[in-house]
Amino acid sequence: MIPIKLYLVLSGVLFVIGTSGVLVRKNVLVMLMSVEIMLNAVNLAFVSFARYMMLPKGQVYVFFSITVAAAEVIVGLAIIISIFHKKESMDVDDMNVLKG
Amino acid sequence: MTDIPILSIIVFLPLLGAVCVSFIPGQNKPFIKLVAFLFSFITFLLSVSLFFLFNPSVGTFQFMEFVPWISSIGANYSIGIDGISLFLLMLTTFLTSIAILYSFRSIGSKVKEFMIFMLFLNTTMLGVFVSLDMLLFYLFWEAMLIPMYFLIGIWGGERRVYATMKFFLYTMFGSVLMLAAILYIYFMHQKATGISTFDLQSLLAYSTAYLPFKTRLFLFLGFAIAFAIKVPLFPFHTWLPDAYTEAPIPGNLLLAGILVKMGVYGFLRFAIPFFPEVSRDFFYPIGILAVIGIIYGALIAYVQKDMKKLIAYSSFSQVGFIMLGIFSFTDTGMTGGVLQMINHGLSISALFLLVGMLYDRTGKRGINDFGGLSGSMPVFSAFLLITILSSIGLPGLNGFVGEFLILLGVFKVNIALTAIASTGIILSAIYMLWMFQKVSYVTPADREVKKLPDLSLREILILVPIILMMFWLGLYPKPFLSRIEPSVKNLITVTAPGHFVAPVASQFLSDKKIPEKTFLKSLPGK
Amino acid sequence: MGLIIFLILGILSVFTAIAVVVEKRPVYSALYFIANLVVLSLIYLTLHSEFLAVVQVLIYAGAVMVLFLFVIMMMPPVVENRFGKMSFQKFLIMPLLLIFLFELVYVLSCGLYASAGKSPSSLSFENFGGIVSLGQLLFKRYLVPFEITSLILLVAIIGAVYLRRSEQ
Amino acid sequence: MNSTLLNSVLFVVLFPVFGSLFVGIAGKWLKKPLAGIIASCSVGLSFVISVFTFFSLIKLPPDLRFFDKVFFQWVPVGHFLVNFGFYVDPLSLLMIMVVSSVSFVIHLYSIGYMKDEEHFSRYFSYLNLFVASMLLLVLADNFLLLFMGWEGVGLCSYLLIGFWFHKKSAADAGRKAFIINRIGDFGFLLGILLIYHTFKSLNYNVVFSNAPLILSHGSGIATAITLLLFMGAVGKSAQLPLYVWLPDAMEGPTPVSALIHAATMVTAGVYMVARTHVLYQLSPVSMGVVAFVGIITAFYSASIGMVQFDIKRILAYSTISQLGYMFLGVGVAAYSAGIFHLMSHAFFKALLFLCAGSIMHASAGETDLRKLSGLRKYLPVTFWTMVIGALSLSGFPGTAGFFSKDDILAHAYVTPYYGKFLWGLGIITAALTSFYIFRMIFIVFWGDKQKESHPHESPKIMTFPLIILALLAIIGGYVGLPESNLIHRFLSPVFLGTAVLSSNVELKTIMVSLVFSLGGIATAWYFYLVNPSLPESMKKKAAGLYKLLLNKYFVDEIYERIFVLPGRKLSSFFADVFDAKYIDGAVNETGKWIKTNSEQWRKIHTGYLRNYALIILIGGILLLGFLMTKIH
Repeated sequence: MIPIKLYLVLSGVLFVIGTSGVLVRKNVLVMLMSVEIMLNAVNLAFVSFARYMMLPKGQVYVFFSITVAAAEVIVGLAIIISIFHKKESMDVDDMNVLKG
Repeated sequence: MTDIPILSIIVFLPLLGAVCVSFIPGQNKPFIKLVAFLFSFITFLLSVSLFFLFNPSVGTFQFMEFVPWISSIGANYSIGIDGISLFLLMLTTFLTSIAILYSFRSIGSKVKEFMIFMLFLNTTMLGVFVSLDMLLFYLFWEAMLIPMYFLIGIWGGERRVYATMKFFLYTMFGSVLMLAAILYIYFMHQKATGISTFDLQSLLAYSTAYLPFKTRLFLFLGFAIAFAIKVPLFPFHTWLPDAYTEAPIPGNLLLAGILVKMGVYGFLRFAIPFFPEVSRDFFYPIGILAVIGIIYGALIAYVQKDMKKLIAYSSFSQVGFIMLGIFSFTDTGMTGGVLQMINHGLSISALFLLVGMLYDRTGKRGINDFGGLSGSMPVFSAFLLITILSSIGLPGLNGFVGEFLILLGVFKVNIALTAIASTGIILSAIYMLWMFQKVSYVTPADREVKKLPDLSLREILILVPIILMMFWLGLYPKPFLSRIEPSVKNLITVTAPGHFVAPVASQFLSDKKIPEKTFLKSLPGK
Repeated sequence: MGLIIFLILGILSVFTAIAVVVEKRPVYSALYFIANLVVLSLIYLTLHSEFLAVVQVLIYAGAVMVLFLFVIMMMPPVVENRFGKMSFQKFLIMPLLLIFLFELVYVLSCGLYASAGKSPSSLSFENFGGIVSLGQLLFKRYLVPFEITSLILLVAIIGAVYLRRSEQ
Repeated sequence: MNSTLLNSVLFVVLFPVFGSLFVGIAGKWLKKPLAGIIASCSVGLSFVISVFTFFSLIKLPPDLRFFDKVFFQWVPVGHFLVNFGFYVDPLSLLMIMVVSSVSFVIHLYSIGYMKDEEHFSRYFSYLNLFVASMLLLVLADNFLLLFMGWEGVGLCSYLLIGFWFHKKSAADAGRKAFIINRIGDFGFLLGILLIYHTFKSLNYNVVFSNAPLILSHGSGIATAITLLLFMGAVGKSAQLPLYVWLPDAMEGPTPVSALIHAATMVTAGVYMVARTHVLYQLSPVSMGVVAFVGIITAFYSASIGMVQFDIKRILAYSTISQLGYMFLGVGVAAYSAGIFHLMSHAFFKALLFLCAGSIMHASAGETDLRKLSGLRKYLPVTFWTMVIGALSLSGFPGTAGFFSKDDILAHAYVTPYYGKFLWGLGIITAALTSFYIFRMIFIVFWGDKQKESHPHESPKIMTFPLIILALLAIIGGYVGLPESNLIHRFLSPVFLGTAVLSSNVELKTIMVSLVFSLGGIATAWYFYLVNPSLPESMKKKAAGLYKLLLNKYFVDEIYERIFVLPGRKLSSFFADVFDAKYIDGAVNETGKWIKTNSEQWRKIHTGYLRNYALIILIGGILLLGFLMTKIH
């Protein structure tokens, strides 16, 4: 049996990679993808806990989180496309209309 | 408890009125005015009936009503009045009906909303004077600000937004401190006794017996600052001139006539009974602030150009007297203070009405805009003179009786303070007569003041009841004094040093099952 | 034996993730992301949750990423320099990320969950991750959330449609 | 004394009150003279009742002539109780008779005098209100009611002085009078508080009966009480420090000056001191203060009176000086003498004022001596009555003034220590008095007539009261003849324990004072009739002194600079600087401070997505860091 620590460390690493993606990249799509990576990292942790706590409930939650992620992507992409049409650029720094 | 809940009827009738008015279509102005006036007048008649039903020999609360409201946190709808709040109640209903009667002509725009706010304000003010439950009191205390905010904000003068904002935030700041104090006591009481209640009596019994002195000092400050802002005492008074000058006359009537009394009533009902020793030690600081207020207010009033500002500062100076009387902790002093609250309410509202009538005619409020009015408006100047004399405390009118009792009460405690305070009677004479001369007597040489029409029958009808009350209170104050005095004596005995308040839970709690382990059991000599 | 497989898959997933972030052209980063998903589903298999592995591949990779590719295809190929005109952030990010990584690893690795693995579970070993147990759970205890998720999807679709329509 | 009579005493006050209310309200619709007639009748009725009470009181033995009738409880607060009640005794009876008689006569006079006045009825309503409050003041049975009458009288004097309100000087004079009275009342009020503090009651009987028991002779409290009360008297009766309002009060109509500022109101101070003589007996210090203030005021105002030109101002200063005499009398424990002088002064000073009124009436309101002369032939009745008044004022034998003034001077002479000095100053003042009054008489009535003026005698309604007063000014004296001294015996039950003078001492002082007053008349005669140029040369020689006296020792200007200007500066400082800047400023400042701060915080939201992401990361790091600390 592989100790759970490894799985968690792996999800931690994936999570950090996802965060770096969000921070570093300027292209909105890639940012969205890195958010998805972070999401998967968390799902991984969920499943590993479910497995080691022997609670199938964990998997149900992952199932729900995936559907929610899907919904999120749909809306995200729709927004991105509409912004793109207005701004003609995918650069996230141009989208600072909501300045304080 | 009388069977018919008369107090609740009085308190909530104006609210009912406000609801009825809201149903009347806006453009039907005369009908709105009639309905509004009817409701306020009926409330006044009820409060007068209360005056006769009131049994003067008893000092404690009468006409009490009790309905569990939010029993989970122990907040009950318990109301009742004693000698002190009886007359403030009557003053509120009296001034509101007069304010509404006066506003028939002077408030042109948005009459419907105006009437709704006035009636709503009436209910909240009555609520403050009757509630015996801390939460209920706080609720009405805050609710009262809202209509007043709109009254000044919408129908006020030029700088009304600034004035009403300042007034609202200033009072809110104070009442937040009070809320903190109330909650602190509530939780301490809950921790000690296990019963969670907002009832005045039980919190009172607990706080006097069990809170250590230092916390009581801070709690007292919490209450005191909230009420001092409302009164206003010396350093907290800067909202007063702005709020008074910018408010519409009916708003002024209630603002000066009643809202100011709430600060003093708050001291009498909450700050003093809750912390008797602390409030007695506070005689000197508050007394000195009050005396400063008297002299300072009078001096500033002397150089004011705008009549409303002059009246505002004179009211600030008069209120200094009331506070002095209240904090003298002597029988005559306190009774004088309570009586002076009524007198001040009458004379200030009469002054504002008169200024309002001038404002209706000329649209101007400056003192130098008028002159030689007693030539063209003899009736007006006669009324103005009587009101001025009442406010500077001429014997035979109501101001003097209150002032004399206050000075008498304070004389027992501290002679120097009385001497300085009584210079107030000279200063008030100076600025009031100066204003009267500028307005009524001397015609300015430079320009001819056009002949202004004298008071119409309606205006006379408004002023006559107030003037009659002034004479009645001045010549035969016995019925009023005999009702105020027992409750004041009761208050003094309760707060006398060394008087151990037998922690009897208020009689309403006793019928409920009190859990075994209560602090009542653990009290010595229970 | 299982450990080796896990290590391989782990390294694979980390590399694909880094590739996603580093890759200049969005299309390639999307493809790398799909690869990452597939590796993850394999990892799920090692954790005996077969249903999830399939769902992951089927829905996530299949549906979501396809959508992504559609969008990326629509966009004109813009090659953006990765680090662009980042203001003061550039210097801050690296150290912060490292600190974050260290903290995450530290917290996850120490024994918050010491009791894991010991709690007796009613379900027998073999049908833990399978369809049967998951199905029972989904349609008995978590029926309401299940229905709600479908609702969420519906809302998302309507939102997307509305956004695009108001565009014209 | 049957109870109906006692109740009727209430009507002494109530009649003028009803009169004033009726005339005030119904004034507009009453024809011209009707209002005056109603007002005069109401005062006449109260005079009738007071005379009626007087006769029924006389029938009783001297020590039974005290009645305290309580009508209702005025201010009951716990054990503090003040009743609305009247105290009838010889002193108050004498006072109400003097007050009601003099005011009745003046009411008749003013019907004629004010005939062409626009606010005719308002004038009479104020006058009636004045008489009512004066009678209330005199009849009150406790200090609070006395204070009510006291301030009521002050109010009416304010209203009547400022009757011609469109004149700025009149309105200012009225306000000045009220405020200075108010300053006096401030002391009076403190006195009342101190009285209640020591005696636990304000009722005369209670206070006077146990005053000697509680307060020891010459005790601090007694002196404090009496001095505070005296401060009120000084304010009301225009004695030295607070006298400035009386000369300006001449702005009001002349009958008003006659009634208020000669006969009744200003004497309230003397009455109050006489009424509280028990307290004054207890503190010789305040007795000395009263006497000294009295005599110095007398001398001071007589000196100013000598050089004034306005006839009403001269009479005003003469009133102040005569009041000084009364206070001297009361100060040297010659209470009945003081009250006697008060009575005689009321008669002859009212007479003088009314004559001045008819002179003004005849010469179109002219009051300046320099523009009046040779009216003897044209105003015979006024001339003769005025001469009688002048004689009585300067204490010419046979007139009322002679007996009352000498009675006081005799008592002053007798008092130990400072008696001689008081008497000496009194004699000199008597000389000055006769000088200035006859200076006025000779200038106004002798010499040739002014060219353009065409004086005519005043109508019957005005001359008839002059004649009555002239008779009273003479007969009034015989009440106080040294031998029979009816007035002293009548008042003696009130002022127990005051010594009666041996007649020979009185004879001696009478001779000396007679010489001085005749000397005054002779000098006036010589100055203004024999060679008119003499006064001019005197003026040049003693120019400095003359200027000083002419400008009333610059007292008004000094008061202005000491009190009024700094007061105004202080209040404007408070209003504009202190209140607006510091307190109001503090409140606004906190408002602004919050606003500027929130301005800074707003900048955090840069709008860049990645900044926000970074902040979230930082938050995450902090959270995890906190979690790590927990794990150990």
